[in-house]
Amino acid sequence: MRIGVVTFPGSLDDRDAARAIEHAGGTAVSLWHGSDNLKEVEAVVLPGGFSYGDYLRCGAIARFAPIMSSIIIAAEHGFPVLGICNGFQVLCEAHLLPGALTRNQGLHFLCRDQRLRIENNSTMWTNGFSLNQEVVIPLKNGEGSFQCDDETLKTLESGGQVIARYLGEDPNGSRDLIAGISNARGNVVGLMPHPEHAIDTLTGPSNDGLTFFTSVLHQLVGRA
Amino acid sequence: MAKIVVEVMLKPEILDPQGQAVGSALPRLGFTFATSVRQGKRFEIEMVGDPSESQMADIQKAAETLLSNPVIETYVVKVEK
Amino acid sequence: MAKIVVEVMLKPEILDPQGQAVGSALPRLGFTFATSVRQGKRFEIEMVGDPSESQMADIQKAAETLLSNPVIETYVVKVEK
Amino acid sequence: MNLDTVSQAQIDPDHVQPFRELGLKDDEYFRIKEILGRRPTSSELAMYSVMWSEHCSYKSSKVHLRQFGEKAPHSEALLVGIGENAGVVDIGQGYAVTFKIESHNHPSFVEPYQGAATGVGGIVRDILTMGARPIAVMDPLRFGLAQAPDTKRVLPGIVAGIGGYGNCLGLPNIGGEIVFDETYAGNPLVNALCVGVMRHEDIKLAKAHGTGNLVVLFGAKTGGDGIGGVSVLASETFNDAKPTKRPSVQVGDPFAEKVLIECCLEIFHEDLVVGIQDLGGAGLSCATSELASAGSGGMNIQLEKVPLRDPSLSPEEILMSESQERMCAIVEPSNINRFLAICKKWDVTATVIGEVTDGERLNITFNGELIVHVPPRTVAHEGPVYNRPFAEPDYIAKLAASTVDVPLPITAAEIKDAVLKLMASPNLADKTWVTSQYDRYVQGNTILAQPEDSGVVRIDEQTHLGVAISTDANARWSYLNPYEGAKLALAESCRNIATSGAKPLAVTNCLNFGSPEDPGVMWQFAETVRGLADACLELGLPVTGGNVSFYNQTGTVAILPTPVIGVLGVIQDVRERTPMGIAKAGLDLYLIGQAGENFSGSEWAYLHGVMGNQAPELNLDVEQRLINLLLEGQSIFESAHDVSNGGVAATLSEMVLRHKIGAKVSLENPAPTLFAETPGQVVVAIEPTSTNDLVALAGKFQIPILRIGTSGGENLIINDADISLVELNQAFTETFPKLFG
Ligand SMILES: Nc1ncnc2c1ncn2[C@@H]1O[C@H](COP(=O)(O)OP(=O)(O)O)[C@@H](O)[C@H]1O
Ligand SMILES: [Mg+2]
Repeated sequence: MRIGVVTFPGSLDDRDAARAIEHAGGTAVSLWHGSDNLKEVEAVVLPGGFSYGDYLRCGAIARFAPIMSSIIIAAEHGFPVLGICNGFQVLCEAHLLPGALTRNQGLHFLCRDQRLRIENNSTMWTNGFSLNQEVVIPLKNGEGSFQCDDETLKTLESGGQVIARYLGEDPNGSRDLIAGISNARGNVVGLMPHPEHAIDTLTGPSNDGLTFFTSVLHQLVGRA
Repeated sequence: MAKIVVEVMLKPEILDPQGQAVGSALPRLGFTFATSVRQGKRFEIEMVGDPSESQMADIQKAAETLLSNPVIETYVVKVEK
Repeated sequence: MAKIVVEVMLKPEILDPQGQAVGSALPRLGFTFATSVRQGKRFEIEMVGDPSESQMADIQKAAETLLSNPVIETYVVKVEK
Repeated sequence: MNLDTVSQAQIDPDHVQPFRELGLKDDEYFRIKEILGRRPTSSELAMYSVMWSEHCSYKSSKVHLRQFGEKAPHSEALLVGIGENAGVVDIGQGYAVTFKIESHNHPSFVEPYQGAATGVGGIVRDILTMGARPIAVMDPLRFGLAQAPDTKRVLPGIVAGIGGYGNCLGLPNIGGEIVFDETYAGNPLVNALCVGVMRHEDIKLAKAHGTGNLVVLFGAKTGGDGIGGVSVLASETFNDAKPTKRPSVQVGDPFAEKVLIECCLEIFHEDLVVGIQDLGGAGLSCATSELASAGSGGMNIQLEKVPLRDPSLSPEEILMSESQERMCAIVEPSNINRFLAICKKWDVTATVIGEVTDGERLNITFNGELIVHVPPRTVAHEGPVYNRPFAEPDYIAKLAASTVDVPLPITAAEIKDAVLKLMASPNLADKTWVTSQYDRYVQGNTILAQPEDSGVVRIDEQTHLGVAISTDANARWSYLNPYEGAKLALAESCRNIATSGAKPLAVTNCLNFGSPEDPGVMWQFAETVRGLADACLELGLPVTGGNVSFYNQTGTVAILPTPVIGVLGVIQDVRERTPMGIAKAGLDLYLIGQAGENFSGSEWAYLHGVMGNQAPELNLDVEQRLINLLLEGQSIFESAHDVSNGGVAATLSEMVLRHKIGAKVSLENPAPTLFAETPGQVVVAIEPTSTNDLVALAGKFQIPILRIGTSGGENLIINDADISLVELNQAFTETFPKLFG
């Protein structure tokens, strides 16, 4: 199973996302922001980092990259896309996901091992979790506060689009402690914490993050 | 040579932790004049000559798509001089 | 109820990576109007009634000490309405 | 514009030049005239003045630093030694590692965020320049008193700057130090360490070889950053206009640097450069003169080709600009198209600004006019050398004769109080407020990071090879005895490495001192270098590079002498690393090493306003045996944590708080054992079944061991003092948030 990882100028966790895909049993394929060629991958990860320095707004400039036009079209047809941290921000800027990610309430960059509850295990990227499973995954960002209007929030909550919520002390002021959401169809998922940094206990606080990657591989195999 | 100014502010219903932090720092420094503070962005764009009508349309479009995020922000475009 | 606006911009000789990033993104999106872009901050401060003279002095002082960093930035204070 | 050219300088030899304003002494100016056989042009004067500054020429420290070469132990690991941008060591399996610390103290006081940010940017470029991929950073910091209002301005800004820049580059921050002392008020220390890795064959040097090869400037455009000083020349040349306003602070653009890193690595990968140099202090002046000086011939530069951010810059200012995120490469003409193509891919501006010649001069022209015509070695490598007078300052004898009078807690209640007070003190309190602003995960190879004894990163995912790095300085001991202080810092750093399970391999350092013109400070410096060189020789570790920062003082008050020592170690299998925290109940706790009773320079004495009289005695032979014991015993240690600031009390507290698993400890002589900071000690946790192995190791290496307790429970119990972990944790963690919000 070929899964693409996009590199924008300023992407940082692209190699880590590729490593996680390989650990999960997939084949990671590097995709360059400046080309619209998806290289026949079957899913895409938009990795963490500071695309274009995160100047202006996080993800605001990256969303206009040529690769994004292909991803937007594919995503609208049910193609699986996972945006991690900066990738989540790009997905919101591209309007593939509702809402926006804004400055952490504490105004600092925050790096910590974060407890989460998985609240939807039917998306392409979370089907390997049990419902309400608690996991620990590193969170590291300066602008991770999920914001949206009341209407959108209601839709997200009632439609089961909140896929993960922060547990314990509120890290950043996100509405309803939202850590990750999906689109209505469940193929596009955005997640603020970094599952690619929780693939083994040697380099991360747990291996809980691996399930995001095995989930999509499982899904793709099932579909094929 | 005209200067275009684009002012971008968070919508009132969106949490503004930066503005809040300033708002609570002020009284600590003995400044009591403010009842609320919001923080936004200001872009100064230089261009050659005065903007034509189609350029103005472009500027509006850039402000709406790139310089601001309509999900959380509002913008105002001003032409100076 | 008056609104005070404080505009803070980097001094012209100071590198502005944010403005630069916007400046080089615009033409990639087909917007060719800009010759240069600088990005700064905008504070909207609400207060009760119009500012007295001593309050204006306070606002100036806050702008200089808290809202801007005189080492690299300049500011302008405006009273709206 | 009135361009001061070489021919102009020949016509009016008596033209008065502002050399003193530029920091040159009369005799230095005279020497420049001698070298050139005429007065320098204003551009030449600018170059000499900055390259002959203390910062660039090491004129006060050179005579002492030579000892690192003279006393250097034989080391097969050393691939590139002192003199290049950073030293390089062989860690096996074909990998080479480069690491270095540098200071950015003064700029960080003026503008904490940008000063610290550009400090990180600068050291990362030094590592990149060697041909390496930067893989981690560390940040040893010193501040004035934690409660002081200015510390509330300086600390958050510096921390945000280090995080802002390092996080955006994608470099995990794996350790550092934060120490408060009032001598750093008005002069905080921001030292930044970077480590990078490459294959042996990829090592690059800062040398301009090959007549006809091209000089390429690439990266950010040149602006007026950091040239406040040379504006006096600009105003001279533009005598009609007023001096332009030039910022003396540099502003960093981490995104530009991130792109520059990837661009350089791709260029290195295709082997497209003959030599390369980063632009740091003294900008193009430094890069061109150093490249030419280390090369085989001369160099011609056409300065008007330099891409400018600010078109009003004069040639002197272009030469002097410290704009960040720039590099200078020597490229063969046949490779230039490919080189430029890679730059284009990464959107990096690259411009050919000159070529290597077979002459002996560095010639710089501006629109065809010759403005610099100098022998490059005289600028870059043959600056003035001073033998500054030094003498033991009076305070040494005075302190040596004083008695160390600190209260010793005796009763259970006193011991409990003392532990809580100590662990809440800013120097020992939990630093999460700071370190959570740093990304420690990025690159996915971080095995250990703060608050562990050393940072450990994996180098090879298949073979599990890794490196460990620790930085240490105990400035109070250095104040009491700079010779011993340097040795103690090195010993502590090595101990940290070995405690984590790695073998010490090489040393870097950043020597932060007051004014070298003060004989007392100069003595502190000389003694420090002597101590460090002696200790490195004894432990068999080469010094691979470093940095000297003088003039760290507020008025006439110098900072405590602060030699920050960085040690690099190798660990063959990172899965075997030893973490510091106690992870389960039922383990036996041992104190390895001999407890002592000297409170001088300790945190406990400091809390009582006492400096002490004598730095503790250090026996490097014992330290070496302890290191060997730790390495050989690695597999039996469930956890290990060395004894340093705060003594055994702090060591135990930190071990139990890591995973909130308590311990019950009994000590015969609690007060000195807990609070004296005797070197050569480590607390380890082992399975009771490993007892015989530990005893055998202790016998083999002749190191005393003492069983002091067992792990388990929800309290730290020391004799009759019973401290709940909740209470201890609260004391430990609330200090920083309370101070800094
Ligand atoms: N305290 C020191 N110990 C060992 N080497 C040092 C020390 N200070 C400076 N050096 C070495 O002197 C050389 C010049 O240093 P520096 O000018 O700071 O280099 P750069 O400009 O590349 O940062 C480098 O090789 C550096 O490692
Ligand atoms: Mg260098």
